[in-house]
Amino acid sequence: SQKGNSGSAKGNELENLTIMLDWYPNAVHSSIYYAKEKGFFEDEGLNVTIEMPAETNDPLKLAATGKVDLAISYQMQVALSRSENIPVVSLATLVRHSLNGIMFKKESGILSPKDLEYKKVGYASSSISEAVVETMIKADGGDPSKVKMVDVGWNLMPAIATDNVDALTSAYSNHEFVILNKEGHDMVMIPPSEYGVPENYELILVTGEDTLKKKKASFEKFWRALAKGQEAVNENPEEALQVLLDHENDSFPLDKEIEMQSLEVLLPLMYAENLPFGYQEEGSWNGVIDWLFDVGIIQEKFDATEVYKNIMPK
Amino acid sequence: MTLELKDVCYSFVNEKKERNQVVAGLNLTVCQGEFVSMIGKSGTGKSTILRLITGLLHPEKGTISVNGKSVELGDVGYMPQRDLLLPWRTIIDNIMIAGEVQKGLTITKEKARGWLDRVGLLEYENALPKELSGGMRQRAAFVRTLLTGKEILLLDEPFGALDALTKKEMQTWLLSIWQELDQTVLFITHDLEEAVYMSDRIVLLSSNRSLEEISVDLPRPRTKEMQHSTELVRQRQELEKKIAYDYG
Amino acid sequence: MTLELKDVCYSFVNEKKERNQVVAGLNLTVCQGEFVSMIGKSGTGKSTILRLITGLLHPEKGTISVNGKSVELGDVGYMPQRDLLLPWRTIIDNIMIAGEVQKGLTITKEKARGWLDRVGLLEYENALPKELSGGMRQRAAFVRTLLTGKEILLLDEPFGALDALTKKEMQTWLLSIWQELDQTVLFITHDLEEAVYMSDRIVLLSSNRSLEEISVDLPRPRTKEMQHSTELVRQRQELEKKIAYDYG
Amino acid sequence: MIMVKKWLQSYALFTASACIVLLVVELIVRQGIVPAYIIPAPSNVVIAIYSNWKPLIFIHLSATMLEFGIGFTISVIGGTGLAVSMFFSKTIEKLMYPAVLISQTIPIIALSPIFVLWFGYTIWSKVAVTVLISFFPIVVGTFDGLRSTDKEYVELFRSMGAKKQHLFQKLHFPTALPSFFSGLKIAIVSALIGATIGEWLGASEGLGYYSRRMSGDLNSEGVFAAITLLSIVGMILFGFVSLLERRFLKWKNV
Amino acid sequence: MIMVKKWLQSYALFTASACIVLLVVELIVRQGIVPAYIIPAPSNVVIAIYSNWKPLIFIHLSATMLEFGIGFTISVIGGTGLAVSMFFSKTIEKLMYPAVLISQTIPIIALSPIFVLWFGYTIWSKVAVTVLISFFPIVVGTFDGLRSTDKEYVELFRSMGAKKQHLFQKLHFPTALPSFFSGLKIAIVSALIGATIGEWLGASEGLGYYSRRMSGDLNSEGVFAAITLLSIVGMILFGFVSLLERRFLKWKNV
Ligand SMILES: Nc1ncnc2c1ncn2[C@@H]1O[C@H](COP(=O)(O)OP(=O)(O)OP(=O)(O)O)[C@@H](O)[C@H]1O
Ligand SMILES: Nc1ncnc2c1ncn2[C@@H]1O[C@H](COP(=O)(O)OP(=O)(O)OP(=O)(O)O)[C@@H](O)[C@H]1O
Ligand SMILES: [Mg+2]
Ligand SMILES: [Mg+2]
Repeated sequence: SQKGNSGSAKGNELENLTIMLDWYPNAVHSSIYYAKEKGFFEDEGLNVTIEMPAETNDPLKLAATGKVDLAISYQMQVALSRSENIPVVSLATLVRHSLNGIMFKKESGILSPKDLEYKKVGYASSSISEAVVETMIKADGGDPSKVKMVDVGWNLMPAIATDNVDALTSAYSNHEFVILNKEGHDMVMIPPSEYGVPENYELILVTGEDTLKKKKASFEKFWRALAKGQEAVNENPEEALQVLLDHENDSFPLDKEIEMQSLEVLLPLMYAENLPFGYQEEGSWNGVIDWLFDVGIIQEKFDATEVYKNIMPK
Repeated sequence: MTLELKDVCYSFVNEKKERNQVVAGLNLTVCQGEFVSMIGKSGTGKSTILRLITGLLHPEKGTISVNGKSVELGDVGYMPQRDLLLPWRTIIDNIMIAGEVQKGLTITKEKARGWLDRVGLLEYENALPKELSGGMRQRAAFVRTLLTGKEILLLDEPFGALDALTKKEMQTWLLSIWQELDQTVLFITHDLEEAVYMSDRIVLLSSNRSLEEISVDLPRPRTKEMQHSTELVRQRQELEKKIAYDYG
Repeated sequence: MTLELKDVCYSFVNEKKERNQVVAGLNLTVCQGEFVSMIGKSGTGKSTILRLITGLLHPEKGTISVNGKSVELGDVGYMPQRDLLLPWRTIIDNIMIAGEVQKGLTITKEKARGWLDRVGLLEYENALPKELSGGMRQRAAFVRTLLTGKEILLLDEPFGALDALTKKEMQTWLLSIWQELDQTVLFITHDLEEAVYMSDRIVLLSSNRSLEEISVDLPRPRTKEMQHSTELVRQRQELEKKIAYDYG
Repeated sequence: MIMVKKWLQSYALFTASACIVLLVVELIVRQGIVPAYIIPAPSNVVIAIYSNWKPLIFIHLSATMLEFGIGFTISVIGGTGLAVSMFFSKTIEKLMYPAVLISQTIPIIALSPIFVLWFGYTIWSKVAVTVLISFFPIVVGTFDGLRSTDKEYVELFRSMGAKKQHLFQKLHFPTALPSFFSGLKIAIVSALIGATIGEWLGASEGLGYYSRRMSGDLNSEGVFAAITLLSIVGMILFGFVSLLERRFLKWKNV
Repeated sequence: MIMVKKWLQSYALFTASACIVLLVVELIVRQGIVPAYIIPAPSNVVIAIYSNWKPLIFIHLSATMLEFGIGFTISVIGGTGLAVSMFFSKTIEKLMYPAVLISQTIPIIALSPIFVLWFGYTIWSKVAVTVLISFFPIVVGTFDGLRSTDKEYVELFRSMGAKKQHLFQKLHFPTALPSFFSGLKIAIVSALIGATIGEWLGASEGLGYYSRRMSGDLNSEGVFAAITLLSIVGMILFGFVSLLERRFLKWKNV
């Protein structure tokens, strides 16, 4: 590897940073692994440790307590954390668009959200997923109370693959959708933004309020390195992915085909025209906050600038 | 019911595969209605012989038969040397156990209580075994054996833990039952007086595994008074001498 | 070591809170070097008295003292009525147990083997208790008690499961040890001859909880021959008569 | 009444210590030493239970209890049944013991897709997890208990001509009870956990579902409300088995 | 060699049945009756193990075994220690039994942030889960075993002036062994599962982590490769405890 092939003179003074992923390593995290492998973090004087969570909400809580410096989480979840007094701040977005949506087999005959009436929809425990489905059905002129929602726990894919539910939400266009298609199911996906749910940043980089005060400068360095990694990924996805695969390959046989497709889905969703990579806009945050308030998940609106601070120059 | 042992051999084999031949070529017949006592030094194999007769152990060689038929489990009434009362059952439930496991045998509570009364344990019918003294437990085990209602009884030191007086009561009682029901009894005891008083015949098991038979010359029925008769004392002394010579 | 019981009372209380007064106002003294036998009908409280003396049970009333000092656990050597050999230990390990739990007592393997040999169990030193006959187990338990090395011995029917001959061997052996070590012995037995042969004094426990003392008039040392002496037989018969009258 | 008083007396120390611990936690959380989204203040958990008690008890607790009830019953019947069969037949023992053992070494989560395939999101998937988790302690307890019978007693019974069935009923069964109850105490607690884990495989009610859902909504009070109820129920169930045990093994303590 | 042969003979039936079951599964999967991403063809599982055996064994299995080893050791020492203290002191019993019980009624995953907060992503969070899961059977087994001593033997020992410590060593301890081993057999299997569950709380190696990770990718061969290894290890561990048990309780079977 080319690790530390430049600027390694200050190698013994590297500052330690930990980042907790939202889930196990996959294509979304290519930039992080690429930056680490290529020594971009070291060049910035950072030694980055990557952790994986037990539960999708652990990264948020642990970032808030300062147990990890950085974490990857979801915009909606971070907005919700405000109302639960969990002091986290979003620093940047990794995926600017929703990966979530309603997903079903083509043969199910479902065409739009209102067709879900009298059907079973599987979701992973959270009120937000439920609200997404409700909003979409309402927007489509259907009656959300006629949908049977099933919390399918850890088993999103098996739930629909075995026809125990008719549709899925909380499943991602870059992961479940790709895998299910590969397994021979002809899947269709409806993005929530088409039916009344505000477009949102699916994955964002967060930290604890206190941590931010202490390590703002380091986070800026971190982001510079990460953005560099992301650029490389964007320019040469195949090679970047190989870095991730190689890193994982000594213990896990990741499916290259799936990860490549996943990355292809992701890349366009990670950039916005005229904005630097990762830059967050107040409008997006306000949209999410308003919607969460409207569907009753948060009881009070709050100022969006409390939850996000961009760490990159515009 | 006649009990017949022919050329019976038995060995215990321990972990290290060492054989301990305990019964070697034993021949013994106990006729219908006979009362035979077995005496012998500790560890000569008396209890083992009873376990062989019940069918719990199988002879390596030789045959054991009842009325000419090979003996089977459940054919005889057996009172083991240890009382083996079930610790979780009251005394009355302990003695009624045969009625629960033997086909075609019902023991009414009245009957059981009657027999308990006979051995002086009626007030302990609802006590647990551990609330009883050693001798009381032995009497309970004795009653339990009688209640099996078998025609052949194998009794392994049934009165060993009893005081002189209680023992004598039990002896006359056992004799009366035996006579009434015309049972066949093989009886292990260490009390020579008891052996003489109770038996038609005494078999003496020597340490060299050989067996000697001594017939008892006392008239039947044996009355209470005979327990102190000079004739009994004389026969007992004779037996004692024989033993002193034989055991060696 | 003098053992003294003064006005001792004891009751068992069962689940239903019913009291069973087993020992009522008992007075008994066993002097230093004395050999006292206790006889009495089954269930009169002999074993309970021993358990009281060991300190396992505490009298409701009265005092129990050794040399004027209130008795404590571990003061006396106690052989319970049941053999209570630990089923997971070999015989030799069973009899050496006192050396493991008594402070300041060491029992060498040689010593233990020597004593085993004395009771005829040497070839069974490595056998488990369940591989032994009833009488063999009793002998092992007896040796275990002797090896506690106590000056006061409480023996609950130590020879009850032994044949006449083995019993007599054990008796003379016990007497010789007793004399040699100048021990104080309280001995429960159902064998009147044994009581007479062994004791300086016999205490007779009646069903009404009262106690009668009978002194034995045989010279010391008691020889092997005395086991068959007419004097012994006479005293035994006297005792028997007394019992027949008293027990009632 | 007397029983309650006695209970309170014997567990006074525990109750006191528990109160102190809760008080300390309350203080720590209020002082902000541990954030409330990790460990909530006990008072808030009580409030969360109180303000939600109707659905908590009538919907979630009762759903969990139903799963638990069915699963535990199956475990007890099936587990003792298997142990008894294994006791009577070496063939069954050699065949089934390894199979049961394998079932215990498999992380349930890994099996969850199979459960979903077989049972869907019916109550049976939760029951299956409950059974899977609570079965083994009962089998081991009962089987080891049955094997511990004293051979001398067996001989006594056999000498009376007792059939295997009698031997079992009158001797092996009572002998096995202490060990069986040890297994049962472990199993009843596992079964409750089993029901909650089962709910994580997919459910729409139950305390396991509730706790996960609350965790998804970042509501730690809700999570602990469910855990608190589970603990209380678990202790009651355990206490119940202990009572039964004392009742059945009364002869030991007389 | 002789032992292996004997073992093979006595488990021949099981081995045969297992082969048949595997064959049937193979057929079912190949026929497409059950999709391979739910239950993989056994042959493919073997291939998955074979082609990945190095990381599976040297990284994941060894990580899991380390967690298991530390956790189980702590459980055995701590569990017997607690049981012994409870046996000697009613106060400790009344204080600790409910506390241990509560710890058993809590679904661990619901507490994952607390574990992480306390132990971080070190091996100790996995060890903690292992301990939490395997502790209880040992406590119950040992405690119930200690209490089962025959009072007459206790009297015999006390009459010799035996101290509590002697009573324990020479009497209570040997008496408790059968029940202790029952608990131990349950615990050793639970501990293995505990280690895998612990890995779900955050890990980067271990068979539990591996299986969950594979399951997230719907890679059922990978999941079953891990499960297969876990089962084999579980059976070996159980067999080992059973051997120990037979060794220590040899006097029962002579
Ligand atoms: N653990 C106990 N619980 C309740 N009652 C008991 C207990 N032990 C003995 N008893 C009662 O105390 C009385 C005396 O018993 P003890 O064992 O002292 O008699 P014993 O004189 O030794 O009789 P034996 O000659 O039969 O051994 C009996 O009535 C018995 O029922
Ligand atoms: N289960 C067993 N395993 C091995 N050896 C045994 C077993 N039972 C008895 N023995 C041996 O068999 C021999 C005879 O034992 P048995 O119990 O028949 O003697 P016994 O004549 O009844 O003696 P006692 O008068 O002492 O009761 C003894 O040497 C004993 O060690
Ligand atoms: Mg015998
Ligand atoms: Mg007695």
